[in-house]
Amino acid sequence: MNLTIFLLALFDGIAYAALVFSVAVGLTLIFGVMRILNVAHGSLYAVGAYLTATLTGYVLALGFAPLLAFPLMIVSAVLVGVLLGGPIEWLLLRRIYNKPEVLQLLVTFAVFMILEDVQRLVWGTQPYFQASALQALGMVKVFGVNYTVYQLILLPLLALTLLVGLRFFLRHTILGKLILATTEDREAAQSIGIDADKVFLVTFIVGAALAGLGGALASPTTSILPGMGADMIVLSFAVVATAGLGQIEGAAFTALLIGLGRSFAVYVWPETAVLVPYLIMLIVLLVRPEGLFGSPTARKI
Amino acid sequence: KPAELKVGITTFLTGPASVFGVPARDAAEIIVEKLNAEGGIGGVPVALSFIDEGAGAEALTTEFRRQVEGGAHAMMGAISSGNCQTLAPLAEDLQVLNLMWDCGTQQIFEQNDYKYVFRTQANATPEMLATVLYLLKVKPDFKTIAVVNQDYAWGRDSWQIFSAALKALKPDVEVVGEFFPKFGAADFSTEISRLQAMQPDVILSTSWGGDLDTFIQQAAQRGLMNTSTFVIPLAESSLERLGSTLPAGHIVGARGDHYFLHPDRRDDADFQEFMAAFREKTGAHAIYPVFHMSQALAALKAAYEKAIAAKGGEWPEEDEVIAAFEGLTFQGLGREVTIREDNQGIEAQLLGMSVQSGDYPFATLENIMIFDGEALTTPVGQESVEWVSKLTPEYAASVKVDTYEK
Amino acid sequence: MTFRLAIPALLVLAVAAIPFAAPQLQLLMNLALAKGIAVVGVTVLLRAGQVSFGHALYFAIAAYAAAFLSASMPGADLVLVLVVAVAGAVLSGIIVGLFVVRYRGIFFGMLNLAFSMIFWSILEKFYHYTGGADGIRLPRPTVFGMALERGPFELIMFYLSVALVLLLGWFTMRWFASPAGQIFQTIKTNETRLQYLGVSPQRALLSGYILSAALCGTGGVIMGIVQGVVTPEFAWWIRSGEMVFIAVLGGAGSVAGAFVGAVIYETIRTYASAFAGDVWQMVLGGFLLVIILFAPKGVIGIYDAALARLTGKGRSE
Amino acid sequence: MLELSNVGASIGIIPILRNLDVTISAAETVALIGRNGAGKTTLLRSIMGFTTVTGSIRFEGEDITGLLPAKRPGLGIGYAPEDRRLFSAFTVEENILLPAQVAKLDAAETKRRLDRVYHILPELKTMAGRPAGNVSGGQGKMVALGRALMLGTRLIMLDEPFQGLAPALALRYAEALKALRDADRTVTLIITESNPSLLRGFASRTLLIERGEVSESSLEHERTH
Amino acid sequence: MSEILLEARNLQISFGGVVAADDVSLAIERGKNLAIIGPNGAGKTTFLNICTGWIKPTRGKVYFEGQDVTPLPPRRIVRLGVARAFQIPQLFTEHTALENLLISAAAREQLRHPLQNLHRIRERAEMLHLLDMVGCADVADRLVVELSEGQRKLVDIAVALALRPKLLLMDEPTSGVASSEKFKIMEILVKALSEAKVTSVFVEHDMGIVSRYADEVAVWAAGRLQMQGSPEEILRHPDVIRDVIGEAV
Ligand SMILES: Nc1ncnc2c1ncn2[C@@H]1O[C@H](COP(=O)(O)OP(=O)(O)OP(=O)(O)O)[C@@H](O)[C@H]1O
Ligand SMILES: Nc1ncnc2c1ncn2[C@@H]1O[C@H](COP(=O)(O)OP(=O)(O)OP(=O)(O)O)[C@@H](O)[C@H]1O
Ligand SMILES: [Mg+2]
Ligand SMILES: [Mg+2]
Repeated sequence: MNLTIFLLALFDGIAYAALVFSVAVGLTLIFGVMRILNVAHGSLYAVGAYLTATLTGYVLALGFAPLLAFPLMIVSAVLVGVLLGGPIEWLLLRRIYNKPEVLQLLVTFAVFMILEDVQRLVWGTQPYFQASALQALGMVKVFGVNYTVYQLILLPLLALTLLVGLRFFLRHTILGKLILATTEDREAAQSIGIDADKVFLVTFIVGAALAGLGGALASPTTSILPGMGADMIVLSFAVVATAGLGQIEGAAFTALLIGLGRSFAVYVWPETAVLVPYLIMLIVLLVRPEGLFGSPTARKI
Repeated sequence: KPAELKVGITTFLTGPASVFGVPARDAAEIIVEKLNAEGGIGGVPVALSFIDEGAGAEALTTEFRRQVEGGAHAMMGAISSGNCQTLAPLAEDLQVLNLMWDCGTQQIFEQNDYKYVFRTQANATPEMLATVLYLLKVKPDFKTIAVVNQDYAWGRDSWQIFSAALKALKPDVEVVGEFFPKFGAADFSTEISRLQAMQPDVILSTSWGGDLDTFIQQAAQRGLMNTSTFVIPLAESSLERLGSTLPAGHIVGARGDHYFLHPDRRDDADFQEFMAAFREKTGAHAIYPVFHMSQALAALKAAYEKAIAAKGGEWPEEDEVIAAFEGLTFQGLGREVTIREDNQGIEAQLLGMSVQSGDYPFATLENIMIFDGEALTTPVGQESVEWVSKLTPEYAASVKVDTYEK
Repeated sequence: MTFRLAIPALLVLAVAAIPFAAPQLQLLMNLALAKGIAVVGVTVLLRAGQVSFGHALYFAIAAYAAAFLSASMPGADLVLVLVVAVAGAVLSGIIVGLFVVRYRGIFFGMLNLAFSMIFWSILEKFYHYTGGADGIRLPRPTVFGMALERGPFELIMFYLSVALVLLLGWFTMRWFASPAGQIFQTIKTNETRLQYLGVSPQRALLSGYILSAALCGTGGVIMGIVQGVVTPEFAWWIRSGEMVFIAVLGGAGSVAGAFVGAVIYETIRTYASAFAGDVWQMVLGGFLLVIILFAPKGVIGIYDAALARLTGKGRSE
Repeated sequence: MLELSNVGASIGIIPILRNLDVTISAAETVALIGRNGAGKTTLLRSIMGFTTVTGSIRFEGEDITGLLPAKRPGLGIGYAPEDRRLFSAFTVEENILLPAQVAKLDAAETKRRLDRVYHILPELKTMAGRPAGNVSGGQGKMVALGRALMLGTRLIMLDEPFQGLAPALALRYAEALKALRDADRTVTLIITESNPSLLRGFASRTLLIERGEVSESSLEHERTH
Repeated sequence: MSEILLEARNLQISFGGVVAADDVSLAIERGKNLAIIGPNGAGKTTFLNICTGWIKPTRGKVYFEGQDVTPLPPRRIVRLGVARAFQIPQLFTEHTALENLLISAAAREQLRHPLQNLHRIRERAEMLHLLDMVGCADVADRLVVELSEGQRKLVDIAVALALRPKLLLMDEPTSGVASSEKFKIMEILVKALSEAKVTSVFVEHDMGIVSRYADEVAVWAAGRLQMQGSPEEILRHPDVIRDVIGEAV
């Protein structure tokens, strides 16, 4: 492997990692705060992508500039968060916070199944493609290989912004603190006046919107079709577990490992590319049973 | 004489393969509606019921059985070759007529003898062989090839046949890269970077559906399609969705002679009538599974009519219908298809070169060739890969082909 | 008390009568029973508070072991096939188990997922041996030396499944009530105390894990034999998810619930996919939501509550 | 100030408290005593809204029976649960400050209250920067106590606040609480305690809970040994 | 015949800046009841944690019956005959009080038979008796989640006792237990311990209990073992009165 190839693999890895992170971060947030492994995340991701493609297609058909696709991504993400995330938390999850965790998982699984069919009813079975956002930014040529600016530069930058922003939000804002407190102990949080219901609702909406944003960001790079969510969930789950419970930085680092692992696998030993996320997870957990950035939770005795 | 002829059809209504399954179902409904309006088969109306292959093997077999035991006269299964492998022996045990209407695996009849199971279209071998022949005809002196196929049975099998044929017919070609990204992969960026660095003359991909769309879109965006010729044997089913993305000059196949502008058939009244009806119902142009569905239904009709005729106008027993399939010839929306003694259908293969002519908001085909199916199909009793590997460069010239400039 | 037992007994009799009373349901029921046995495996782990997203692994390993055995030994006997298949599941359960019992919660779930997905990829990758995505055929084994037609063979499989359901269900329930089973279940609430009783939580979890692998394996091999073909889909994560799904539908932690849940699930899925092909997932998802929100103890919970009302006494706890 | 009429409380379907009629007037200090499992904790949690109650609870004339638990601290109720329930992700000081931040108190007021807490519980100051998850059992009780004091401007409810504290500390805190109460004649205190001697001469009233019912009692009767 | 059952030598551990054990050396004789007292955060629980292998000291060793148990995990030490009741009760919350004890007995006897019923084991009567001893007979069939804090503490002690240990470590056994019961329960407990020749170590804040039931008292402060002696002399020591007790008992 010469240096050029090495660098190419590096670029591909980073671009892919950025996408993986922006999809997995919402799941990490919801899991970190609510301890719910949100299977419906995959559907929210898919709906985010569909919405973006549809809205963009509609707006372009009216003759607007392709750059408008970017604000539409945000719009779609917010719509997903508010119109889907809100009701899911409010109507379903809220009723079962005091029930075993596996039930919460299954509620989201049921929602996932329902949303899969809803997507098909709304958008049909034919793949969608809407790449105006990506085309609007053009290409860069590196070592004779074309990369899209969108994937090579914009996505990594956005991922970084998300990382820093969320970190700041959770660690350094009051709302972030309230979220962390509620996470640890709902009742104790309520007894110091935190409206735990609202905190969870907001968190879930934000997490769902991030899922939608992941889909929106992915939408110009890929075909949008039934079943796309299922794939993403498994990958995001792997990221969440490898990262350590709810660790946003861990998720970023894991995404990077997965991205680089996959691209180097494609260059060196393509047959193993599919296995990369699982192998990384196995190896990381073997060395660090609490995940990359997790810390052992000792029981108070 | 039954009150209605009950036919059960398995097709993907959910999951990624519903890109094929749903248009096929729509086509079946259109065809049968027209058929029944014209008096059905031998005066008996046809009643369809559909089973979702996407619901998993258990639900599929259970429901398949339930329909058979509930009195279905004929079954049509399946799209996925895995499901064909499951349903074929089941149909045989249940002694029910089963038409494999879409699955491509060549193994079924090469490894087993079936009495009740027929395939009303070609299989992977003629499909790949025709593709190789077309490639050799239009781009005789390419040196290098890379493959990007889906990582599952079809992707692997089709590459095995294709590469065996290529090696036999043009031994000097070098395979510079083999990629099998996972089924349903959403991102091919890395593969594309790699391919750009390699610069193969030809890139083969037998992918379909969203995978193919994504691959083509990403390859086109990044200029890979300007430097390599793509051979995409299933791309006929993606043409409309790809719109203006697919550039001119790439080799497109259709898993048979299936094309909504079929050069032989485009002016036929029944063809045009169907295409109009299909567009009206679905808003899209017909793709190959629609043709496959038309062939399966045509086969059913032809067999029953043949059996009725043989019985002097009386309604035939099941055995008599089965017997009628021997050497049966029928025509769906493509050219005529014949059922061979091993129950395999002989079907012509159509390929062409993409062109953005401006007639449609998507690429159409030019330089179309239709290969005769007989010579492409593995002889009865032989094994495909073995047979293909023994072909010689002279064979290529011997296959009968019709070429259409426009 | 007699009343409490009467209904399950009637249900078992009803199931046993299916091949004669309603033969079109026989296959459906047989698949449901096979799945039910596998679901009991998942139920076992739920009792220890662990959710595995990868138990389809053992389901698939047993099925493939059976298929490979039948391929290399045409006409192998049914009993041999079953024993070898379950032994394969148990053996892999021990190997994987030794590794995963160190983990809890999501890590446990995800590691199991990882193993099952790796196995799944192997099945797809080594297609020369495994038949790839299309899988391999699992020809009918002989039964005590006799090669049977589909009809009688399926009848035998059906009653074998019913017998296994009763036997394994009974065993699992007894094991739950036994000291070892109870110790296993304390993993859910307090491992610190467990350690301070001189017990290794890892070892306690491993014992249940192996049992669960054996149960999943039994379900898998029956499924494979009845279907006559095994595919990588046997190891796919959705199937693992489905097992958890059924376990909760029936009543998380309940052995009887696993079977009842499997029957209900299979029935809904089959009929929904036949009569509402477009929206069967929605129907199933909606059904699950209703169960979780209004009867979180599952179908068995509903049964218990109804019984309590019928017999006029509220449950004491 | 606090009026419970005909209050019953159950956890799940199990009734724990029955037909309680209790009136506590402003600036009272009430000792709540009873055997283990008598329902002391349940009563406090009911006032906080964590159980399903029947009957009615009025706080300063307002019916709060159906009020969301999270809204009650805003009325000036500080509650230190029996089992500490600290937020281990935060430091000791952050734990104490959090209620003030939730209530959106201004900086000066927050500082004033924090100073008061440190004045009453000086040990907290030395561990202010340590993660709350790591403090010892007794230290944790102190933090919980401090956190309750931040909010309790009208009513402070302490569930066994001195449990697990070394007697020297417990005595000092009891004194400090007494001083607090004497200085600020508007606060009402409800304290459950299994060591009533600490509250002697401090509690103005003693309530005994037995079999889910409340009766007036006196601390003097309670000393058995 | 003063045989040493447990001996700690030069234990050292600190967490961040906090020194929780500073050169602690202590020997406990078989058959004695040792009380540990000291201000909060002095390191009392930490000492029990080290003795049972929950925390590994950075320096120093623990010997039980002459065997070096420092590197062993808790469960191995428990099997040697050390049982522990916790400051924060550690129970199987979804089991009943009685089941908690039965499981303890099953662990002690290493019952493995897969078809035996936990409720029918031979030790059941013994366990019911233990529950009665700690005054919890009436909640035997209640799930632990449904118990009050004080009840849990008592059940926790019974669970430890069910192991029939040689050495019983109790972390504040009576805190949270109503004062009307405290003495009654301690009375029965100590009697049972001495009958069974169990050595005990208990951390305690109630000096009434200490003076009555301890043979010996050790005083902790800031991670150090400050002094050790008979209850009479320790509880009268002015430093102890100032730092721990607050007033003379
Ligand atoms: N989650 C629960 N489910 C059922 N019963 C419960 C639950 N929590 C508490 N109880 C019961 O309610 C009664 C009162 O409990 P509570 O905690 O109020 O007692 P307490 O007076 O505070 O006792 P202690 O002094 O031991 O803390 C107890 O008998 C207990 O068993
Ligand atoms: N795991 C830990 N991490 C960090 N600090 C710890 C840890 N465990 C204990 N400490 C600290 O060590 C010191 C001793 O704690 P320990 O629990 O032994 O005190 P204690 O004497 O039992 O006090 P109490 O009477 O309040 O229970 C305390 O200051 C405590 O904060
Ligand atoms: Mg209490
Ligand atoms: Mg302590």
